[in-house]
Amino acid sequence: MAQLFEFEKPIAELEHRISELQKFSADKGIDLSQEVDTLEKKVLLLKKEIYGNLEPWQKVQIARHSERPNFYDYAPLLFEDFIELKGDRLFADDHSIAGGIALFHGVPVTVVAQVKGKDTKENIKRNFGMPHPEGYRKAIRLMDQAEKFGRPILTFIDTPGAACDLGAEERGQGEAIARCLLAMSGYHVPVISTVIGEGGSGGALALGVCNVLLMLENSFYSVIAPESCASILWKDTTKAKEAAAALKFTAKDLLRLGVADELVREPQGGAHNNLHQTADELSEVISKYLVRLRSESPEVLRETRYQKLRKIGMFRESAEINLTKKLD
Amino acid sequence: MAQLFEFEKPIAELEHRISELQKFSADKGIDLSQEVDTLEKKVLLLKKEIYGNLEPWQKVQIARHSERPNFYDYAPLLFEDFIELKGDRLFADDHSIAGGIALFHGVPVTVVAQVKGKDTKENIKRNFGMPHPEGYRKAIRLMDQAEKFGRPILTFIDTPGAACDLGAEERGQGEAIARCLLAMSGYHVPVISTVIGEGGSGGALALGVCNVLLMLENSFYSVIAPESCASILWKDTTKAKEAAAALKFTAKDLLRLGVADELVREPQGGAHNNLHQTADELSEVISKYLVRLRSESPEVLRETRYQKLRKIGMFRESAEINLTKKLD
Amino acid sequence: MFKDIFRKTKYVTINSNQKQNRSSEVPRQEEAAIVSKKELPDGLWVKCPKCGEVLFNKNLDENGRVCTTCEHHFRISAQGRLALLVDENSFEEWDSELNTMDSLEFPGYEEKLLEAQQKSGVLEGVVTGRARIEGIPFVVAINEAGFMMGSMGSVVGEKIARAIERAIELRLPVVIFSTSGGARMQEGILSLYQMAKTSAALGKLAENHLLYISVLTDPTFGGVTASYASLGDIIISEPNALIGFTGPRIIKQTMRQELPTGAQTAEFNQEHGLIDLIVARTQMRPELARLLRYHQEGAEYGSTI
Amino acid sequence: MFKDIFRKTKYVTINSNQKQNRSSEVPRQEEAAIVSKKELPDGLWVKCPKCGEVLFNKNLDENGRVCTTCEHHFRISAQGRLALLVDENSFEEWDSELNTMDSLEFPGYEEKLLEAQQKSGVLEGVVTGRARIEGIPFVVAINEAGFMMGSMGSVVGEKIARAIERAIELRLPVVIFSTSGGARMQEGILSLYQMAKTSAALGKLAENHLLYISVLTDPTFGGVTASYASLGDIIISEPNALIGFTGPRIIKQTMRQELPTGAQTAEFNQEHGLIDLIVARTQMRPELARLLRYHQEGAEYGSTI
Ligand SMILES: [Zn+2]
Ligand SMILES: [Zn+2]
Repeated sequence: MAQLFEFEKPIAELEHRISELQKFSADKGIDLSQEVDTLEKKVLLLKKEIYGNLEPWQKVQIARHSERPNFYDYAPLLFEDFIELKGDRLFADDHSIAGGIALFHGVPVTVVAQVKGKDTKENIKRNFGMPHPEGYRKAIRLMDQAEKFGRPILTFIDTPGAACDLGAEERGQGEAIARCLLAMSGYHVPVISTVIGEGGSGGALALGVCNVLLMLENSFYSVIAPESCASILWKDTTKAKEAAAALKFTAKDLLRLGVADELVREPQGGAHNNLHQTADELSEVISKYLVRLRSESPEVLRETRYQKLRKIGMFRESAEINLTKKLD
Repeated sequence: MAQLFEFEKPIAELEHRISELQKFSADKGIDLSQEVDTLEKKVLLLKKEIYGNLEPWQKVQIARHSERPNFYDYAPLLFEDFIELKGDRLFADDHSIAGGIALFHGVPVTVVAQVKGKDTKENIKRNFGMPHPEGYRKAIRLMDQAEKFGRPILTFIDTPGAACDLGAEERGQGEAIARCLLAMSGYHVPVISTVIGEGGSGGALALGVCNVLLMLENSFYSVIAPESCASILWKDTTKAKEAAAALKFTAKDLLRLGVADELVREPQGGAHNNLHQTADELSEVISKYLVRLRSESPEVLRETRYQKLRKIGMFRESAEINLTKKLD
Repeated sequence: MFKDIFRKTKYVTINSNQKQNRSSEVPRQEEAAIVSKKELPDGLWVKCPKCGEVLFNKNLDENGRVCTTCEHHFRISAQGRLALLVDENSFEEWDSELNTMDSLEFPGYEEKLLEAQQKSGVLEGVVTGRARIEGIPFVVAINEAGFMMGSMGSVVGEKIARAIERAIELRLPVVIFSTSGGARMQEGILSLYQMAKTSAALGKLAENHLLYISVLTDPTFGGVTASYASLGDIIISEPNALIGFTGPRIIKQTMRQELPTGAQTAEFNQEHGLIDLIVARTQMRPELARLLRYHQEGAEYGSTI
Repeated sequence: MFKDIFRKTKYVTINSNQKQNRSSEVPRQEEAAIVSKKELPDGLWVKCPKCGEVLFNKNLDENGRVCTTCEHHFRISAQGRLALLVDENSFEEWDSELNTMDSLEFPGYEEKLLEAQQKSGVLEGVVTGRARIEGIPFVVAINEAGFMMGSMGSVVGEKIARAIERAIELRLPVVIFSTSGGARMQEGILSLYQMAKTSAALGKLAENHLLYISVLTDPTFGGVTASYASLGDIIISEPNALIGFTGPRIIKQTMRQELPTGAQTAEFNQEHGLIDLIVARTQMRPELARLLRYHQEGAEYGSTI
């Protein structure tokens, strides 16, 4: 069974009581169906109540769930075929970014995705989903080919952030991410990005310059990890919950801020509770947008992507400072 | 005084006798001007004889002379200004390839050159003029900018070959050279390459895809080092002299084979005997071709470069085998 | 479209003389506060954090705030850099009225902004406009380290993007001086996407075959390194500036990895192929002039070819 | 223009049936000579150099000359590869009459050529033409290891360049199988520039948005690695093939550097980011079919989007 979060325990307790009642009823031959029925209704209500009102921090926990489906889980369900292509042709093949050519609803597309591991061994191989410069350079190489051959690009974002070690610095982590941003902004093919789990700052953004940004319901996409934010703001990493609320990084927030285009529904409790259902939902939404984008001309695709970026941000055009609050 | 080659010793001996005669004449007050005169004429003849009929192997020795001028010697004489730009933006700055923006006869040009060291310390820094993949990738980066800004490209070839160590293999030496060839073949700006010393196989060729190939009189440009060739052919590296003759790699050979466009004269005995004269000669020849090329359209520059490459090679269009020699 | 998120507040106009008048004196920077006020009379003297020499502040200003003993480059304000860099009276500021709003209602952000504005005398973390060096026109943007460490929020991103777009209209080259801790967390995802916005604008500039020179100054990190700062056709750094993606403290904390001496300096970055030129502040003006000149469109150069 | 260098000699026509008839049986390669003829009856059996298993030659042929025990990939002739790879009767050979001349009068070259031609039954080190895989048309070039180790002289370069140019005319993708020791020294600078010629042709192909798949097979080194072999949009290798720029013996000699175990294998190259896919010979046909299909222009795919 999947790992339980604190906020899920009331549900689990009720469900446990139901199964005890059922067992008791079976053992003793006593009819408790009415009690069970009542409790089951209560569970449904409770689930709706809890899962329908998840706080940002709870979504962070779901997005980081050890059993949260990763790209390799979705790939066989989303694509009729997927050929993984490797390497940046410069230095190494980075296992925290996977990419290649896939067949999506019969259409060849280029796919690039960040991939976290599911266990310690895999996480070491994939550097916990934190790409090095070679990962981003592989992404550029593959996406450049999509541009060359007129293939739509689908990216999948799922990373705590870019690798932050000496090697990453030596090989130009900043340069690699910046080149990704520049490259993606210039393509004449449709680009659809989906945050499937964690969208951690610049390392995530590197795959997020798109015509359409989708977010799974319990994913988040943030300029900084809530723990780091709490540490800077309140010198207290345990206040990550408060930081999570302040950062406005849930799918709903990003829709409201004009950054995300659509929220993709997850099964109650999160994608890990029903991979197939999530994949179906995701497939349908991506397909819907891909149909639309494929009807646009290359120049329009490029220019609308640029205009989408251009509009992100809020400011006012007046050199006035706010009077409602004042420094002493 | 510059290092003397075996074939230069008769000249040196004569010159030594002249100076002895002059000293004797001065010491003893005896007039030997006629004898000196005769000897000096003999020296002139001898020099003409020797330097005018250098064998390929002797040119190899001159091209590899420890005091042979390298790119950094020529740069201040060829250019009114030179701004060296560094790095491949990926991994490292390679000191065996220098590049940047220079002002040549008042025209901004992009310059890329292989550079050997002049002493052991510098040679270690410059890996004996043998570039790693990062050197070729720096070259591509700088030349791509020349294309972007419409600047002519001047390359200077002077390398025993590309680096041949594990690091070079790991970082894709073959890929880096191949990308150089591909990139240079596609530019719409004039490309003039000059072999100023040693042109060692693929590592040299990487900077040699050009509209005009110039060769200094005593330079050579070969598919393989004569020593390696001798070792393969005759299992005997001391037969490098014979291999040098067989490989047809001197400036004159390459003119005859349709690969080089012009031979740039060197002072008697080689460029190291008069750097300024060599630089003047080189400047004049490059300038002559640059004027011509700058009058061509971008598309013509690209296409004529392609056609120049397309024509290199000799073959016959008949599936006949040679009868004059026959295997038993 | 963002109106529903606007907050209803009242504004007054800040006196903007301070930021718009160019002064030939180089304004001082917080870094001077390194000098203990107990040891030295207020503001007249400053102690070099590198060599320890006590310097007369006026002399330091006259030398572009570069230590006359060890050549340590003190941090410098955007206005100070302009004064050192561009032809007199050639600077025309753009979008100076662009102002930040607390779009996420982020805890403490309004106070921080007010404090930064009052302390620095500027509205935001970047100054943009057009200017000339040795007569050559170009578009310039300079991060202001004194304003929340030059961090990039909506206004910084927007001003830089607008400056680049105007450079395309005017067919002028762009020079950006970076000093930044990265994206500004108080504007959340909106800050993050300024990286994409500025990079995309530079993509258009490149497509138009216009030169972009990125000048890195101490410190340049995070989202700025991972966007416009790394995209120069030519990348220049001031000597010894610290430049990287992740800050050394975070690398140490998260990776338990001690960085070698000299890591993330300009020189380290150059060795790793990431920087074209290291240019001392005192040489920046002639060096930029050379580079701008050689990229001038239709320039004559008195060419003999 | 090269007429003055031509040598006056007489020619006769070689019987080219051998090279033009496609056989469904996979021709054997020199490598089989590894098996001592004293131990095993002539040609019927072959010993695997990797696992030591003694294999029935006919079985080995039927398995694409891949060891049935350890999957060691024996070297294979160009004709053998064609037989395994392309749709029956779909191969149309191009430029089969292109023949080499001893342009530099290089010591021993004519003898070497004659020997190679007589031994291999082909004229030169590459076969080019058009063919189909699962009905999809493409242009193919295959190096012939049996001909002077697939080294690249004027003919190899010219045939590859012509094939690429014809692919552009026909708007077809190109697949090149490399096996080569590098540039052929007996043709000096002319060989060297075949690297540039083939790379330039691939540049034109790329400009025309046509797919190029490079398949590396054991061994691929030198001037071939440093030109067409490394320029694939997609680079595939057979398992365990040795691939590099400088051969291990030369690295050892010149650098006094012992290569680590597994260096320069396909797997090593993939780890270092240089190869997309490692595909067993028995899977090559369906794998190429997939890739070619997804790059077909105007293909329908029964698309639902
Ligand atoms: Zn100092
Ligand atoms: Zn075996």
